Amino acid sequence: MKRNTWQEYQKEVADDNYYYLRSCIRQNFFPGSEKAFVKIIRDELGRNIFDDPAHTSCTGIGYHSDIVLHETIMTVVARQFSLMQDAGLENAAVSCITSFGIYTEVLETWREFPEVEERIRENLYKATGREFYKPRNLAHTSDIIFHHREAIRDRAKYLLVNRRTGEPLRGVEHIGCHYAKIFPKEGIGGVEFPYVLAGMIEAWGGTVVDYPERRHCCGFGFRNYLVQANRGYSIGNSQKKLESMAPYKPDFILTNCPGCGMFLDKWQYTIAEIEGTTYGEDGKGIPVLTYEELAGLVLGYDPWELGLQMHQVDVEPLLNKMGIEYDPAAKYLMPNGKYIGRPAQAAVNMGVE
Amino acid sequence: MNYYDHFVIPFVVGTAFMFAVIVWKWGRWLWKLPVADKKAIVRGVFSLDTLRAIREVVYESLLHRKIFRVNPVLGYMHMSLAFGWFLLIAVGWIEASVVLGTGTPLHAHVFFRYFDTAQHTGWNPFAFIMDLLLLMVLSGVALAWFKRMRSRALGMKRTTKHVFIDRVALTALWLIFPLRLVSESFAAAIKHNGGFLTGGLGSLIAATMDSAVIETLNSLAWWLYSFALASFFVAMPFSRYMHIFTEVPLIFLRRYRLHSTAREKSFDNFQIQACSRCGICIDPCQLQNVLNINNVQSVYFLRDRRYGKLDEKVADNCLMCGLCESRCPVGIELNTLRLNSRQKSIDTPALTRYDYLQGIDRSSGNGKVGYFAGCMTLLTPTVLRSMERIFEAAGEGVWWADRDGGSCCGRPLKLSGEVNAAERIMARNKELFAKHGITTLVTSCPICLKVFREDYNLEGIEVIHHTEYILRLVHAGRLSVEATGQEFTYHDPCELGRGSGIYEEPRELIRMAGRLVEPEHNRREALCCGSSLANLVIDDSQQSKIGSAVTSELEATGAATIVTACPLCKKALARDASVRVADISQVVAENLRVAS
Amino acid sequence: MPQFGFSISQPRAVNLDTNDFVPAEKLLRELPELQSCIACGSCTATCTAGNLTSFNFRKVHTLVRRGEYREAYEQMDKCMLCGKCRLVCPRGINTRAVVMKIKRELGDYQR
Amino acid sequence: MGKQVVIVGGGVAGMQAALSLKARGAEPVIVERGDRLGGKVAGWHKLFPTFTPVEDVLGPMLQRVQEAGIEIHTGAEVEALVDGGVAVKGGGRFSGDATVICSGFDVFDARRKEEYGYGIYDNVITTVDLERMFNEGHVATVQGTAPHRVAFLHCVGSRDEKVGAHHCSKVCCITGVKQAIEMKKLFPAAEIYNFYMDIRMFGPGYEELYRRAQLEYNINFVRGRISEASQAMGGKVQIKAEDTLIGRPLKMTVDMLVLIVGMKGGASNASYAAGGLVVADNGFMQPLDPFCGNVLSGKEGIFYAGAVTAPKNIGDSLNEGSAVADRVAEYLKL
Repeated sequence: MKRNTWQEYQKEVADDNYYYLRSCIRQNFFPGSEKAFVKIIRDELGRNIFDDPAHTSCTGIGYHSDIVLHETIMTVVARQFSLMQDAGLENAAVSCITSFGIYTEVLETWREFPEVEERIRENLYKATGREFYKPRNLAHTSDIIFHHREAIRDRAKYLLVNRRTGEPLRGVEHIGCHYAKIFPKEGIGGVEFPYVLAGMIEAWGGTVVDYPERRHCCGFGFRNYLVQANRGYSIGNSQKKLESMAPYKPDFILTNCPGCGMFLDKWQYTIAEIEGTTYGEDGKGIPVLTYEELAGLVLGYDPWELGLQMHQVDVEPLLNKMGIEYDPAAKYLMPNGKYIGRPAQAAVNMGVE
Repeated sequence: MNYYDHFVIPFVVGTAFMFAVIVWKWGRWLWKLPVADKKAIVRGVFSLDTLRAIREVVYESLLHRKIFRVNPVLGYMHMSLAFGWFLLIAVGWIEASVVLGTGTPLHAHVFFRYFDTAQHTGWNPFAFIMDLLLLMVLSGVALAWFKRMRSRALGMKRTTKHVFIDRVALTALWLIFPLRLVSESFAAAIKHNGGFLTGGLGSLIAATMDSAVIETLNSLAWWLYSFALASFFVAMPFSRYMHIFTEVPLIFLRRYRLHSTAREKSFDNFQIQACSRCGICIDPCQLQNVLNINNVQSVYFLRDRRYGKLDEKVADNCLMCGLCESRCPVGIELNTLRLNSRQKSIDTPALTRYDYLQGIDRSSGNGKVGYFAGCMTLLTPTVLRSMERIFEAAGEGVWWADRDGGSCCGRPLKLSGEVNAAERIMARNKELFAKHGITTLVTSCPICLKVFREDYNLEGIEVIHHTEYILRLVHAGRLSVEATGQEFTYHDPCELGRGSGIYEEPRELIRMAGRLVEPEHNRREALCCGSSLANLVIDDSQQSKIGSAVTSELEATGAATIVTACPLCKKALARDASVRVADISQVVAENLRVAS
Repeated sequence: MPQFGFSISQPRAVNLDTNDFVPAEKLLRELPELQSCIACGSCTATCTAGNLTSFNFRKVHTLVRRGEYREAYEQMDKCMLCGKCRLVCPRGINTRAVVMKIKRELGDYQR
Repeated sequence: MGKQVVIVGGGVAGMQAALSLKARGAEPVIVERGDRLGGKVAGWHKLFPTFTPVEDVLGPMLQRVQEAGIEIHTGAEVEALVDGGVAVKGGGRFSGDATVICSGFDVFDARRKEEYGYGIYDNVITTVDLERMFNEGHVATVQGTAPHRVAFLHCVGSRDEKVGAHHCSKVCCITGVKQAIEMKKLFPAAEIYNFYMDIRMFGPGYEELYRRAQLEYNINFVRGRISEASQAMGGKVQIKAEDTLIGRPLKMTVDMLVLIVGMKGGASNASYAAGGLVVADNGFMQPLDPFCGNVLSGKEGIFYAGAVTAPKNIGDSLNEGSAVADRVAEYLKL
């Protein structure tokens, strides 16, 4: 990738004092990621972050599936801001790309139509007796990791470098559509040349592969996945991306959106089952990671504590390349030692122990 | 006496081979004829048609009357060769029978002068006649040589480019008669049995040569003559000379009403192999004389088709204007053969093809007279408007089949070789006509007219072109045309004129409206406008070139208006015309006399 | 194979990297004027068949030129070869020959 | 000594204005910001629609300017309009009895259409770059190979609300056709695709050249704007568009993507506006009216000629160079 990425789209990211807004689905798809985020911010970087048990779903999936009204979701968002106000914080750190898109959209709506904001304030007050202020800084948690990428590198135990050859590992990145496609100025690097994940990969010693369908949607598309009959379209989009990236032989896929990570991972299994195609080395899949998982690996966290065993495509080839020491026998054990069972063998992870 | 000498072997073998091949070919073709054709033959054999056929064989195969009409020199050349040779055989057979008696083998007749046993003293009338005939044939051969070298002198701009087997046969044919002259002269030198020609040459030989030398050369000459005959006979069934014999059964079969159709059948072979490749079809072809395309004319088309080398670029590159067909001395159905050669290669429509026409009826109005404008007429609204005025003036109730867009008639598809597909469209149109109960179907498009008449089998519905219809209205007093001082010239559309035989109706109408000046080529000789749907190959500029050549000829008449009776011709001529181009219906509609 | 209840949708995009241009190029070699089409739509507007059913000659021959033959194969059968389109084409394209060639090259007919 | 006329810009319009004024007895002074006369045309290789080498047009013109003894100041960028003349950067003034502004246009900065990746991806170039390559006599991809597939994209920076350009740059269509033909001549085996929204062939011989591009050079014209480009392997560029004539999206990989960049109002127009002249909505200078006042600014003593008022081709600019001399002569009572 060329060095001269657009400088136009830069973004201010708060350095400390975050109010954490978790993602509904990430906690299921990648259960170790959000835990790792809090750990990195709080323990590694010594920053203040408030993980509020009182906040709720942003209802974004319901909104994009036409079952939650605009008015409703704006009120829900207002309540989250009210909780942030209670915590005395001003910097919203949003874990989910859908939520991030929702928050930016709501704030933009209020900016353009102050009377709507007034109405929402009224709604919230009538419903809960709450008031709120708007965040001073709104960032996606990948923005925050990007912001601290050099600090993480300073603490790195492993780098994105092939231990055997010394070559940088090749990463392809995939940015969630709602990160910057709705409001390009809200994303680092904008929509055409996103740099938020690329910056992490480069900072941590890897190299970013620019492949033709880099900007293409993963295919989640809410209703395209949620309605079973439409899933062929969803998987078709993932396949288009996988086919486009495969010739570059990437060592891993890095995502910042819960849906994208999920689908680029799980659809690899489905495609292999339906038509026998796999896209990684040796007939296996391409490992898919969240940025927290990647940061966690760089910082030397245990892969199973990061939840990497929950991925459909096995991550061991990547761990081996990075030279990460791990206990293969512990992969399917809970921290208390209880066996959680292992999935049936599938084409995308055949032969990995 | 067995009248045998070794030199007769080539002749005997060649003759036997030739007749075997011809019998086998004809037999196979006849055997493969459809049942209906076979029945027609059986019905025809014992009718007057057989006598008519015999007369035609004499007129055409021997005397070449048609070629005489087209070109007397060419006619004489063909007649001297065909009829002369026939008489040589016939008179020679009589002479041999008289001298040698009956029951002698064939070769004894053919080589009679060699086997002649009579003692000759004084003037021999047979020898005189035979020499006269030989001289006549030789004059034909000389003309043929001359034609090869200088065709223009015989009124042909171009002659046919022949294939190898034709050249072999031709060479043999050219050698036969000079060799016969030489052989018979040598025989006459020995036996003194020649006439004024061979006898004279014989005396000269006898006077100048040693008798032993004469004996040797005599033998050699007869061997060569026999070889020449044999070569010709062996090559003949595979060369253009197959036409000599094939034309005969063709004449009979045609008299028995056998015709080629849009689909190939074995009768086509009689037509194809009856082509003598005389090349008369080359000169009139507009593709040749305007566009300089030299390999697609009927003679080449038939040749390529006969030898199984027909390229679709040749088959598809024909205007099917019918000009060559009208000139063909053998009367071969050239358009039909062209058409069915296209059908063979491409016509397998899907079973659901054109199902979309089902139930579509955009017709309007009511009446016993149906009017089918045709696709092209929809692009010439003046014709449509004129017909409206004419119908109105005549007080005719009309059912408008396609004024608001209708189906195609199917002929363009047929012309493109998709006969089966065309029939699917025709069936839908027939349903429509039947549904609306019309008794007369008028069309403005000669292309539609032809297909309605020839392929639709519209029982109870009379199909006429608007020229015929308008004239009828005039004759019935329902319409009258005001005379003007204008001058008109008329372009005969191919499909209307040569295609449907309608020449006089439009002329009669024009004369009512003004003065008619005929262009150089008219009626059966009329030129094609170039936009014919039958040609799938030539491009736009080529079409326009042909069109402007025709337009120039029409403009040369000095007439103020070029009249035609086909929307396609109208558009083609108007492209390049500096005078007005109008349809016949326009001329009538504009000059309707108000009923008093 | 597990039953997923759906299959992988194929992209609708015309892929000029993978399409086979051999038949299209042959067509254009024989009828080069087709390249001068300016997509005015006259052919389609005047089309006898197109006024009776959904048939768009302009679109079909454009598809063929892009190497998309399957749709063309199905579509060209609707044409009646009446030749009106040829009369209205401002670029003088021998449209009937285009129809015939597309059908022949695309295997509509058994040769 | 005749009356002095300051001519801002030494492109074809400026030179023609100077020549015509000189012939009428005025003393024109050309103030040119670049280091040579000739303007944008000087960077071109061959001219549409005749493929005439630029030297054949500019050469004789420069010679005539020289022979006429016209005063020329290069490297002088006008900073402001002042009473009776212009002030240039770094100090200095040129005064005259009239001023003719012929400062032309700016080429659209293709980087602003970031979805095409100009300046980011290999082998995404502009028409200006391609002309430079033609001039250098070496057209090749960044990898040094001969292109097998080239796509031209019309209307980059023209007719595009997203970059604030509602106007048509007029000459790009024919430029795209000209360059496509030149590429085909250089690389006969290459496939050339031109992606267009409308083909606007306004000049004599233009439509004919378009037709030749189709018929003789087998250039493929696809109606549809490229929506995005991305880098593919080996320096190729993957492009996506809709073929609007078949109503289907289309994608392909090309060795070279040429962006046919449009014209926009010159950056110096702002300083004219500061001097009391009117800049039109499209960023070009607003002449008094598009008819008889097409070379008048509306302000006494200040005139326009050439592409400073709207996208124009060379012929139009030359005509205005002559026309403006008429109006200046009238004004100065020459």
